[in-house]
Amino acid sequence: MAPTQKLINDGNHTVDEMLAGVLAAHPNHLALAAPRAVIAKSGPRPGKVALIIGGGSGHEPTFLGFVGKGLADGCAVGNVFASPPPQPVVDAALATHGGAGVLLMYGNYAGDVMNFDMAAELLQMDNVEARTVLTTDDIASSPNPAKRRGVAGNVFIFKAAGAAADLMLPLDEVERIARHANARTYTMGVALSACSLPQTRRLNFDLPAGEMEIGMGIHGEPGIRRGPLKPADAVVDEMMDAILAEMAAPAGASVAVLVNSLGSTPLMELYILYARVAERLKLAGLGIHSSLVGPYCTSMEMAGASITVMHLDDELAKMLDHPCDCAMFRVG
Amino acid sequence: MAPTQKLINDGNHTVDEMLAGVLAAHPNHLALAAPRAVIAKSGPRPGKVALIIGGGSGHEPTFLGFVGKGLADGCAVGNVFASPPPQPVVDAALATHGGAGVLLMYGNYAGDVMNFDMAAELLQMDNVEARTVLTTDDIASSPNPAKRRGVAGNVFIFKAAGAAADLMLPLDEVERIARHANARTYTMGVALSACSLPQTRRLNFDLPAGEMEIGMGIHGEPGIRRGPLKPADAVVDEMMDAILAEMAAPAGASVAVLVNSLGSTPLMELYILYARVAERLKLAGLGIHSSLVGPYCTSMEMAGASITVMHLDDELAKMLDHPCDCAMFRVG
Amino acid sequence: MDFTTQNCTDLFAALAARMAAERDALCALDGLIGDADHGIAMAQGMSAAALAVENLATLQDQFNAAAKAFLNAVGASSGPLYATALMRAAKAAGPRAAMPRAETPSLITAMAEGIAHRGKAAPGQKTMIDAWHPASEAAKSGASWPEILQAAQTGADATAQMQASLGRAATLGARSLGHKDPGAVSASMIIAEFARALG
Amino acid sequence: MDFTTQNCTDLFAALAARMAAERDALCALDGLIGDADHGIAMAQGMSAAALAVENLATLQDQFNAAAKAFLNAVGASSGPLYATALMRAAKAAGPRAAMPRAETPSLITAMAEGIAHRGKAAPGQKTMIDAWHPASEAAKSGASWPEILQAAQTGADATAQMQASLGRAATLGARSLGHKDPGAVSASMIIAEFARALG
Ligand SMILES: Nc1ncnc2c1ncn2[C@@H]1O[C@H](COP(=O)(O)OP(=O)(O)O)[C@@H](O)[C@H]1O
Ligand SMILES: Nc1ncnc2c1ncn2[C@@H]1O[C@H](COP(=O)(O)OP(=O)(O)O)[C@@H](O)[C@H]1O
Ligand SMILES: [Mg+2]
Ligand SMILES: [Mg+2]
Ligand SMILES: [Mg+2]
Ligand SMILES: [Mg+2]
Repeated sequence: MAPTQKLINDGNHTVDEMLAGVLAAHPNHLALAAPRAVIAKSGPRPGKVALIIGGGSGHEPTFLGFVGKGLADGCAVGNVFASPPPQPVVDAALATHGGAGVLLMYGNYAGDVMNFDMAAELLQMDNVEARTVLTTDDIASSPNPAKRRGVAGNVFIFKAAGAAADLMLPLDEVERIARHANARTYTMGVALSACSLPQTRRLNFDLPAGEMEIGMGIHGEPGIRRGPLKPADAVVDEMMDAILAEMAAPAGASVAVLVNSLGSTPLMELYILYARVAERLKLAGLGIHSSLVGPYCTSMEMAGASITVMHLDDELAKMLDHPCDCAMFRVG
Repeated sequence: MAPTQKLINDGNHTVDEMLAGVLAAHPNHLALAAPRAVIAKSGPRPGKVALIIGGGSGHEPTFLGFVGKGLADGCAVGNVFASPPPQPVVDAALATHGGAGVLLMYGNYAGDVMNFDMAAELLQMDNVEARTVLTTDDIASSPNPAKRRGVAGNVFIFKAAGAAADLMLPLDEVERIARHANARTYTMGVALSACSLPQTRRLNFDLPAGEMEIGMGIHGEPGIRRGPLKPADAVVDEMMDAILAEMAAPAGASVAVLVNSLGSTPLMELYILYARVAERLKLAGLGIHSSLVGPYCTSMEMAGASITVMHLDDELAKMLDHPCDCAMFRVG
Repeated sequence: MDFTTQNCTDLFAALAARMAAERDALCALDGLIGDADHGIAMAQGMSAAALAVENLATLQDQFNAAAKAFLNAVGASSGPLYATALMRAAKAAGPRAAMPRAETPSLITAMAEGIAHRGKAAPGQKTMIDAWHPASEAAKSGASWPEILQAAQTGADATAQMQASLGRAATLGARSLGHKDPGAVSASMIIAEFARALG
Repeated sequence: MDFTTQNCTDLFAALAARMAAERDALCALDGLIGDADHGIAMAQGMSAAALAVENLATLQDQFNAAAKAFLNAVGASSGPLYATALMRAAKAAGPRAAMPRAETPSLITAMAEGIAHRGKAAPGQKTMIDAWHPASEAAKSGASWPEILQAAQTGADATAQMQASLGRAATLGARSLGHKDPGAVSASMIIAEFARALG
């Protein structure tokens, strides 16, 4: 099989070269506290809980694009599809914390759990209070909410926690809001193609034409099942059926929506999906408070999309509307 | 050949379904003045020159994503890769003009020229003064600047014109600034894969693995030549050599940069390209005033990227920095 | 036997069917030197035109309605070019419910002139003009429909040897050699349907 | 003949070479039920470890340096698991420049315990524990290096029949059946290098 086509130099250096580009392109937003530890130029300040996010690379703009005033104070940057080790987490936290504790947030994957737990232990040893909130929004990944993966819903969940921290709420409150946001965020995705790691440039799975993976994660892990590629409305309906059932929001409730590209699915398709998502929400009697449509949490060049719905209350709506100014994401 | 994988319903209705999704997702920014004529909810006002942009679909967020206060007042939405007919151009102009004339801006393609010229004639018949500025930033498309295609540089060129109009400058001035912006904007692109039209779902050209098209447009037209896929830095160097030679800016000059994905090339690769672009600009003694990195002007799911450099002066820098608030693009 | 509004309706139905059948082949041709959408534009345009010409009283109204419908359905390059062509055909046909068959080659001449007017292309630039222009010349010289068609087809075939200097393919330079122009190919198909209906 | 710091340096060089050679195969395995990066993690980790162990005075320092280097180069799941494993091996080896060969199977037991401690996986969940645990049991019972390796390989092979309940593959449910766990396969390769170096 021919190597996949990528605009890279050396597959082993893509993350560091990307990071160099990110820092060069966003000098007003981002700085490097230590290798692989990106921090916000404005945002971190005395008395504020520091929000540190992180995870593997290859999901851009997740995670490092969400560093900035009003959202994350720092980000630990892992290898492609690999949790960062503890050190950059610790470095980002020490460089940004304001004496009010640190909240570590990341998607629920075995590797991330182990590395961030080690980071939290190291921070405690440095007398910095560190708490952890895992995101678990991928409803396809397990019937048990606690075992679910964190995927595109991260955007909303991190956003809510970042707003809480920016409002100078204490660590208990920031943690509570983060958990609350996570509990109310529901994502499901489908993949129409595989992606490939820069080191191997091999498609990470075979997907015959005319088929799709349903319940796809964001690392090219196979989904829960494979099925024929259906029309967009039918795909949305399958995802929305699952999301609405899990969410069980009463008519009249208000939601935030994210229709996310896994990489190479273009805006044209995302908006076709969005049109049906909006119809389904209307049919369910739910109001759309705000929407995001675009590539927010990707798997490099994978084709596919995910739908995230966050069931809002006044508090969460306020957190989503709170301004943020990040390298790759802005609100307000 | 198996049909390409797309999340669509009916290939013949993708544009209208996309448009329904766009309007549903951006109710605060966009409205429909007439079929395929999208207008800004805020922005158009008495005494202001109306800026109407447009072109084929499949380049999202270009064009309709750039409608909003501070940028375009309206947009005519064509079929995939096809200029809109005159009617939606006329409809968008009539719905938004403030009595100070209309500037029509679009990329220089045979079809767009014919359709927009017909629209301008119809507007003149309605006693609305209509001028036209074509974008011609694709330096690979012809040695003769007037014959060049308009590609990703549109973002900067439309932005400058939109700012001039938002500053309530008269039509003469808005037109002058638009021409000036176009004359100072230089783009070159490469493609690493073909794309496919939703109606046919067939790749529009064959590109063997290990090769790339150099001087690629944004419609899957073949580039100026085909060559081996090279490392990212070498690809950037070839593009930057051409751009810097065309631009001939003196050391100390200031530029704006856009590293654009043609569709499925992810941010990771764009930032790797950006890192080298920044190095090359530094070597040339040029200062980076501002940068955009992301999918700004796409060819649906095509893999590849383009680099745009705009040679700034104080006026153009001011126009780029002027705030705008569009459905899919914000500044300030 | 005159060319009637019913014949005209049938002609556009045949044009729509032909373009639908050739859609993917024309897109493939356009993919080689252009943006792979020419078949879609022609199929959409002719299908809209076929709907528009139904139940109108004169040939002029029919061709004008076809022009407008084609343009609004398509845009692109083909839209203004064929809209202008069809408006010229409307003028040539005039406000009558039928026209003598012997006069119908003038429709080709009118259409060719409309395309040349709108597109400002000269023969040899590798566009649809390279099919329309020889067909028009043949029509003007009193040639039969089979001869007109032959001229169009020869012209379309000859585009393979031309280097494009207009339209999307112009950027390609010498790379456009060896491939026929999709617009010229579809033009010869359209003229073939005219020949079948009017000859 | 004792296992010396020089032997240890050679062992890590062999581990790095083996993981580099198996990188793409391990990635392909991981692609079937995971995220296709396991070979990259192991190759990067062992290559960093091999650099780190050079010119250190004691086996303990070497294993500790290897642990830290592996972790920082890799992260992922493999990073904390192998870092913890190697730190336990460091403790077992102790602050000495050499250890008797007969004692070396205790390294496997220590590493397996480290992995179990860090990952909290039990045998049967389709993880690297399914190779490390039987190898460790064999080591504890006084088995020879070939027997330890045999236990690891049998364990790794058996993961093909297991349904994952931990790690990325857990989501797959029954779809994980029929594929070996990449971490168990790389574990048996690592134990093979230990067996070759220490046996
Ligand atoms: N100026 C022109 N005059 C005549 N024909 C033209 C001109 N420009 C383009 N064409 C024709 O249009 C065809 C392409 O049509 P189409 O694919 O529908 O539009 P687009 O180029 O906008 O994608 C070309 O093959 C060529 O024959
Ligand atoms: N909790 C755990 N305990 C033991 N081994 C684990 C655990 N979680 C994952 N693994 C092992 O890690 C391997 C995957 O490693 P790797 O691909 O490097 O990391 P990641 O899963 O982060 O991509 C799995 O094949 C499995 O053997
Ligand atoms: Mg991984
Ligand atoms: Mg076109
Ligand atoms: Mg075309
Ligand atoms: Mg893995």
